[in-house]
Amino acid sequence: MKAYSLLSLVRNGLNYHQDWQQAWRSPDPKSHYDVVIIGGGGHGLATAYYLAKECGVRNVAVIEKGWLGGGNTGRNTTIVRSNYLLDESAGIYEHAMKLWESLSQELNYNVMFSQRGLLHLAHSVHDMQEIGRRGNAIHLNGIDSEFLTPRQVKKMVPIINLDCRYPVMGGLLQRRGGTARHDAVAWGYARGADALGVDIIQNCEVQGFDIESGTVKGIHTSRGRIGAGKVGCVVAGHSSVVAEMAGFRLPLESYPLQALVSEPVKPILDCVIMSNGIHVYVSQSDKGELVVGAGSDPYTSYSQRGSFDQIEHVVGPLLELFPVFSRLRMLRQWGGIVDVTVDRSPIMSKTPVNNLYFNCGWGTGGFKCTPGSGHLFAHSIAKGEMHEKAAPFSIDRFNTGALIDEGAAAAVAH
Amino acid sequence: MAELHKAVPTFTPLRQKKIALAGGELRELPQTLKLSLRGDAADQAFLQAAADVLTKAGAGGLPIPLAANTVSAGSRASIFWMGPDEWLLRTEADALDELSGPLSESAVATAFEEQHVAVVDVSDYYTVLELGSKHSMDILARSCPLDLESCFAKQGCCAQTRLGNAAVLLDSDSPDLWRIQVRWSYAQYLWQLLERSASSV
Amino acid sequence: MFTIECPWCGNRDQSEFTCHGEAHIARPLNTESMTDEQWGDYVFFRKNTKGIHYERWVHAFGCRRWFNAVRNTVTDRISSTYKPGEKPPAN
Amino acid sequence: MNQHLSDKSGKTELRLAKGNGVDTGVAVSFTYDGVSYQGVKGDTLASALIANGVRLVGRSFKYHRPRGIFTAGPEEPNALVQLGEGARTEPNTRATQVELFDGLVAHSQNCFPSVKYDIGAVNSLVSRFLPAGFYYKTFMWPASMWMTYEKFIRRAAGLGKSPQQQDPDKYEQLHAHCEVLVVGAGPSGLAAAKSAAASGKRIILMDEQSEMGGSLLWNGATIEGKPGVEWARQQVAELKAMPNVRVVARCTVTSYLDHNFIAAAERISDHLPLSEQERAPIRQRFWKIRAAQVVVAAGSIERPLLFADNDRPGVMLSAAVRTYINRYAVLPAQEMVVFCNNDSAYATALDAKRAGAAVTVVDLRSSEVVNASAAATLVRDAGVEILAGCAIAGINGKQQIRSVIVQHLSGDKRSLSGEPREISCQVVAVSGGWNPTVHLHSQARGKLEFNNDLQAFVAAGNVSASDEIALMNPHLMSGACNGEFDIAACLADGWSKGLQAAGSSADSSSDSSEANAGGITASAAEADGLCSKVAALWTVPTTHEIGQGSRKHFHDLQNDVTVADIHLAAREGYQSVEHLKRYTTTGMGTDQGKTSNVVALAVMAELRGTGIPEVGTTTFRPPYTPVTFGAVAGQYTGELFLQERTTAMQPWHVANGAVFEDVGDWKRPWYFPRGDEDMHAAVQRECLMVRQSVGLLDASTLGKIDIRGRDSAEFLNMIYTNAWLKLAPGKCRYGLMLNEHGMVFDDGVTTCIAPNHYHMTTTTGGAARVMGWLEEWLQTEWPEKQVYCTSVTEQWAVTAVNGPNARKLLSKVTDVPLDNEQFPHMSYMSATVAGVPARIFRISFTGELSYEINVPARYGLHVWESLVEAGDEYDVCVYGTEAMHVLRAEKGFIIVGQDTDGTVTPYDLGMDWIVNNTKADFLGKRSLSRSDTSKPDRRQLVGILTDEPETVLPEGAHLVSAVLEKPPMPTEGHITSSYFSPNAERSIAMALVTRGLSRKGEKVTAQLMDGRTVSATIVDPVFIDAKGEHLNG
Ligand SMILES: Cc1cc2nc3c(=O)[nH]c(=O)nc-3n(C[C@H](O)[C@H](O)[C@H](O)COP(=O)(O)OP(=O)(O)OC[C@H]3O[C@@H](n4cnc5c(N)ncnc54)[C@H](O)[C@@H]3O)c2cc1C
Ligand SMILES: NC(=O)c1ccc[n+]([C@@H]2O[C@H](COP(=O)([O-])OP(=O)(O)OC[C@H]3O[C@@H](n4cnc5c(N)ncnc54)[C@H](O)[C@@H]3O)[C@@H](O)[C@H]2O)c1
Ligand SMILES: Cc1cc2nc3c(=O)[nH]c(=O)nc-3n(C[C@H](O)[C@H](O)[C@H](O)COP(=O)(O)O)c2cc1C
Ligand SMILES: [Zn+2]
Repeated sequence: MKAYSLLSLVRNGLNYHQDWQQAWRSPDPKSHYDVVIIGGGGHGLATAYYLAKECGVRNVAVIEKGWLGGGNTGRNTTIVRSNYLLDESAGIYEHAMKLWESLSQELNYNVMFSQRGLLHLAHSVHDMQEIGRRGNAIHLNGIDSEFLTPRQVKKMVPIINLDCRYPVMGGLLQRRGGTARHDAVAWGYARGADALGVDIIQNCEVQGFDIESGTVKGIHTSRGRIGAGKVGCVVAGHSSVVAEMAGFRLPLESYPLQALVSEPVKPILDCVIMSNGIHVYVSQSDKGELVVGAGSDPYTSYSQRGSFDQIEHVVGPLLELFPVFSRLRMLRQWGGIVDVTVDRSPIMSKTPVNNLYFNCGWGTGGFKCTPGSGHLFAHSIAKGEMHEKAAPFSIDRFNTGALIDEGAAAAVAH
Repeated sequence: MAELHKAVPTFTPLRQKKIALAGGELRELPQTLKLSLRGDAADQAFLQAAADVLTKAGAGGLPIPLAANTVSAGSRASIFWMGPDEWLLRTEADALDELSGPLSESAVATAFEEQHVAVVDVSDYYTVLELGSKHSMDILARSCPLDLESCFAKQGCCAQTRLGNAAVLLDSDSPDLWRIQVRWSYAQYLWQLLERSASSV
Repeated sequence: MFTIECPWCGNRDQSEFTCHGEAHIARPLNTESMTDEQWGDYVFFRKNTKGIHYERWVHAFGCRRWFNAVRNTVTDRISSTYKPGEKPPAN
Repeated sequence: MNQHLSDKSGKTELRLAKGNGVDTGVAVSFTYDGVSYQGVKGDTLASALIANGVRLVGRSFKYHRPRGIFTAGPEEPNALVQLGEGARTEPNTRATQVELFDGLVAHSQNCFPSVKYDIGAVNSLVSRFLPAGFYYKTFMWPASMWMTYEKFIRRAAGLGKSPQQQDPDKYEQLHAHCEVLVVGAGPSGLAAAKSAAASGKRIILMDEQSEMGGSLLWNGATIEGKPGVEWARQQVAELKAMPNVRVVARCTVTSYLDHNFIAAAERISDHLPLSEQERAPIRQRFWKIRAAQVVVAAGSIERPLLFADNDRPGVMLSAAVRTYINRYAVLPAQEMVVFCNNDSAYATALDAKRAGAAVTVVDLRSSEVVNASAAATLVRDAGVEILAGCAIAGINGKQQIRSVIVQHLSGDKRSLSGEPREISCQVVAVSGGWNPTVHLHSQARGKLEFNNDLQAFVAAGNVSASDEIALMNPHLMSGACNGEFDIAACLADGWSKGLQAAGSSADSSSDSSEANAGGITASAAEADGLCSKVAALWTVPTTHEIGQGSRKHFHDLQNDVTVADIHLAAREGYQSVEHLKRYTTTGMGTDQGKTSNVVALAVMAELRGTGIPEVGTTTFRPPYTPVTFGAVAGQYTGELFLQERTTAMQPWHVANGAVFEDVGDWKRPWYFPRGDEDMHAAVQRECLMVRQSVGLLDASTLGKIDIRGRDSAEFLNMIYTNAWLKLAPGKCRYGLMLNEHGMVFDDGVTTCIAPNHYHMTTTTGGAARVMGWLEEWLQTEWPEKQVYCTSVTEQWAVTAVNGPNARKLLSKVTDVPLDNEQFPHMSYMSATVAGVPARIFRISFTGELSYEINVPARYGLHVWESLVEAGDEYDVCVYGTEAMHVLRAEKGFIIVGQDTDGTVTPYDLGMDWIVNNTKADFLGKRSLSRSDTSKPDRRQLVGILTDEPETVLPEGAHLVSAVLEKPPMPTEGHITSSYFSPNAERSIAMALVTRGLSRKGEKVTAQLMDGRTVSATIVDPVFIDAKGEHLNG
């Protein structure tokens, strides 16, 4: 892999950009890989990258049914934070945050990780109690967190309407939180993995498993059978579908989750705003659009689009919090399919099938953990034992009751 | 209760506010008696008992509506279909004094003896607004997802639906004149919504 | 944004309804004798069907009745609705 | 230079005498970039600017290249302006869609200090180092610098500026229902609306322009012997006169969503002078339409050609030039070159020539093809030179075209040859063919197929009868948007689609287009050739290899994406259309690539050596054109954003200075400050007064459910964790509800009013949830149970009378005995209070002697006031939710949602007594015995007393097992409730602590965020009256 650098850019500029290499190859699948990763989203690609980079497993393929990064990785609102309430969650998300902080250099691909600060607003006494608890928990986990008064909120975000339907009573700020360029994350990992010998096979759908006496031996795809020593499945919204191919069910449901962008404008919002009380989250991309996250529909769907209800239900709150945006225009809305567990925490786990591992259930908030999830999952697959940080997220917890209930505990999304 | 109600000040959520609209007005109607009635529509004894109690109260001739989205409207009271086993009896305001005794929760409940029914006084759970305007349909259409023209093509229709965030029960005498029943705590919101809607037709 | 045929009230806008997930999950009667796995299956594990899905809706802003719908989760087309207790239509 | 062009009447050198859509006799003045100009009535900002010779209107996104007006419609990528000022300013507005009004103010954007001298244009100088995706390759060193680089990148991007003030205008939503919605009022849409309307069914016809007629406003067609414009006006008038038809202009159908839900944005006041805009009740209306059938007659959008420097101000789509001439009476330039690959541009040449311009046509197609074209012949006969087999090799002039260089195309069309010829001109009218506007069809998930004649995507013709999408989103494509470009055919298509949509079958016996068109005859303007003979030449060669010289071939003008960028993307492996789009950002601008997408696909197809259909399109998503957030939100902003619910006693609370707290939708009195008390002082006083004498709380917001029927007790027994079968009439009982996960989700007191009749109370926030929970079980799981539930929350106004003097106070206004024997704790009586019928529940959330008085809401205020008055002699205190919270905490009563969080079982709360394990079952029971849920080291609710009685721990503070120098420090729980208790005369707190219940008496340490530590002791969470003696008064 030829490295990207300012110099290479200048050299190629002078050479009319004729010499850039392919970021990744498009190889034909081999008949057998030591590890096959199903799903070419950020998590799958990161898993393959770390398998090759850190675990010495180089005979790896990533099988993607469409174009890489075309799942939720390509359609999320790019919010990155690690200020989770529960210790188990803080463990993985902060693990990811540390990787984010040097990811561009690690991948030699600028993922535009922007630590512009992420501000949760509190709009009621109950919200204040919630951020109080979470802020303290995060702090004690060694993760940065700050409480802001309404005045400090206003100073940071002058256009905010503090006196909205549920007045802003305070805020919880994670300065290290922010956004990243979602597509670049997928591409950067793909390029990195490819350079380490990983085969990335696009337009190849997994349609079944080869399972012999309880152990996975390979997969059936739209491009034929591919043998595999181990298989890691990281297909987000489609996890239940793939699990069914392997003969088991997951504690998941797949919902449409939508987002929208405004037309681009000059910088007006410098941090990420999340409000659970008013129900909106919004940031401004480097290109200038407001990126606004809507809610998920209450019905399951695989159609990558949702109800217009959800769009209205986020635009109203957006204007309640930012009345100055009323004359801006919505440019585009879209949906993704998110796989949601009851406790709003992911699953990284062994399964009833030997050598078949699942990484799913990231729901509405897994982009931020892309590096962490890939890293932990790679180490777990390589070793055959779940990494200690991943271990609490096993499927078993739904039987024992050891839920990691971020939803109930904090009622916070994303 | 009829006597008591005269002795002390009562009020409605909107205090019988009104505003003028083109060709009519928006107003809150005076308080009426409202009873929620639950029972088995397939049970003749239940239907008979219901008919009897109404006749006895002097609001006879009102059949229990068995078709969804319909109302049996009389001059003194109306019975609305609310669900397959649920109805709402609502008296007219000017018949309140006479009917509130014979149609009180306890009087009606006793009429059903051992049957599995529920009779619950919900007079104050709701209030009723009246929307009268030559633009009534347009005003409602601003916040109502229901196809009012089709749903109210015939006489004797009613519908539960939403106006903005408020769950409402609608019935109408003509395309211009509508009654909107809403929960007490949503009355103020609904008023603002209708007032706002009327301002732009 | 669906229109949904309430088995009682007729065709109505989706905004009058709320969805309550997979239908026909009977609550077990022998809860005490179930294993943790069996109980966990009942509480948490779902078919999450891609394709024809049977699900429950309630007409929240209308007659407030629960009913079932058959929806294709790929297209989101609702092919039929039916009352609780009725047999799901063959699809 | 510009002002001299216009005199007071709005007449300029470029202004023609007459146009179909303008009144050249009425001047309209406006300012652009601080200079005043005159336009005429009917102008758009774009047509007025062109009339005034203003060609440079903006700077491009990335390279800040000078850009001019490119189109005459919604597809405009370049001419985006900052419209208006102050609170009404609006960024990124297409000048081509802004109707001119007196006093309009507009500014160019994305340039500093001005559009002419723009510093950002340095990007253009280094553009060779800024190819697609360059930022992924750089700005990485040193890592810490990215945030600085980013700041500059952000500033350079972004186009216009957001308003900084609150929008003074109002918006609204409107629901509509129809049998047929017709989108687009060109010839095809008008015909469809007419034929559908005859059915008498409800028809809505929408068009986004100020005037209906679509292409008839400029294409010179003749229909039924009249000019097309006149025919259109007549149709519109006739349609408007029909009671079953709604005709809505200035209304863009933005979104085609499932189940034929269609959204449209109508602009109501944007075109009015400011003074009228201010008076307008609403600015924009957002239509939410349910249509049984939709006829999409949205026309087509012209494509550009990809030639060198094709972004220079003065390059315009050919039909736009024609529109400016015929509709707006503006000649875009005195000298023009028409550059095309199909016949449809010849009409432009003829119209421009007739309007007085010097015109040359450059046609990429060979002489043989051109010579065979009737349109070309007509144009040549009119004295226009046609250079067939030629191409524009480059443009001279940066901020405005001065001339073009024309050369012959080589046989393989990959290079140029022959002597370059320079042709002087200010405008180049380009046509690369037409794309049917399939956006709405695609939004509706309709399939596309590639039409080789048109070299464009059209809606797939064969849809099977069982196609689920077609069944769900039934619609018909008509006219140009169906790939039909002949005027007569468009009319016929519209007419028959209208009939079909309305369910009236077309006259199938006759297949002549006339009969199908309802007898409408039509002919196109002279020289109006069809675009079907398109030469599929996408990239026009220039003097150097693509991307290897100074001349750029732009396809996405707004996002500054060039053919070289597509080459680069292909080279680097970003070959899927979706990667291409995201890597180069092509099609991601405010125009969503309306002019650029298909040509980009074509270039990629060429590079990949496949057909365009194999490359595929990106996903069409709503909205068709951007729609203001204001319109989407409609009336639901400000006071209508979310309902504020209030109780019957609200007027009293307001009159008596209550400070309110939001609890769900409700506004509840938080505390009632007296004099200049602050919150703390007021709450402390309220808490003392209640325990010392008596206090009143408005408890009306608690959820209330009336439960009746033979199986009610059994039902309650399943719903609650404790036993309910033996509750006698007149008795009350407290209960906890669990979800099936075994976690507490609501609590409250339920009373047996009479046999088989119960009155349940729930938390304020949980009321709807609990009602739903009960109904769900009854209706879906236990339909055989004879139980009816009725919500009665608002039926009853509730006053809680608490305190040692409660009995005395109440006895003044009621007729029932209140002594402990006849009316003991946890019992109920029906009574008369203050002259009205009441239900009195003797239950207590303070631990004091307490009665909760329920009266029909109409009497709520009266009873409240009567109690306040009766309490005067006891110095009664009216208190709010905060004092309520303190008072209950003093007794260790939980608040669900504060002391629990959805992960807490009754055992965790130390409430084993409320779980009746001898019951065979209750909801959630089985979950309590799962291995993790029943393990001993769970977090459990306890009381906490700080060593320093004055120190009040912050809620949310954590307890640590060991204080370390700095985090991470493992925590073992957190404070859920914490107050200064005036009655205990010290701080009190509750906390969920690991194994807390077995650790009473143990020391713990709270570690605060500011570094302080607070030492405390785990205790029983009952801080006063441990024996419960107060209950009896
Ligand atoms: C609108 C929206 C907003 C969001 N906002 C945020 C946010 O702000 N912050 C945040 O942290 N998270 C957010 N998320 C969640 C986040 O996007 C996801 O959790 C995360 O991207 C999941 O990554 P992934 O790699 O696991 O899945 P994906 O990117 O979805 O990748 C899974 C891949 O598997 C492929 N696949 C599926 N089935 C098969 C098969 N049978 N064979 C082969 N391949 C298959 C798919 O094509 C897909 O490419 C948001 C999600 C959405 C939809
Ligand atoms: N010579 C050619 O090859 C050629 C090429 C293009 C067009 N034409 C001519 O174009 C005409 C086609 O007629 P037609 O009726 O199909 O189209 P049209 O272009 O005349 O009318 C389409 C109308 O739809 C409106 N519209 C588009 N999208 C909309 C939306 N989302 N919401 C609201 N309104 C929307 C437009 O404003 C326009 O008025 C014919 O006159 C034909 O001759 C000819
Ligand atoms: C963070 C983010 C920013 C986006 N910005 C834009 C944008 O500026 N312009 C645009 O057209 N689409 C933008 N999109 C939306 C994409 O075009 C696209 O809709 C989304 O990736 C989903 O893919 P799909 O619509 O192809 O299904 C953005 C998406 C994301 C996730
Ligand atoms: Zn219904």
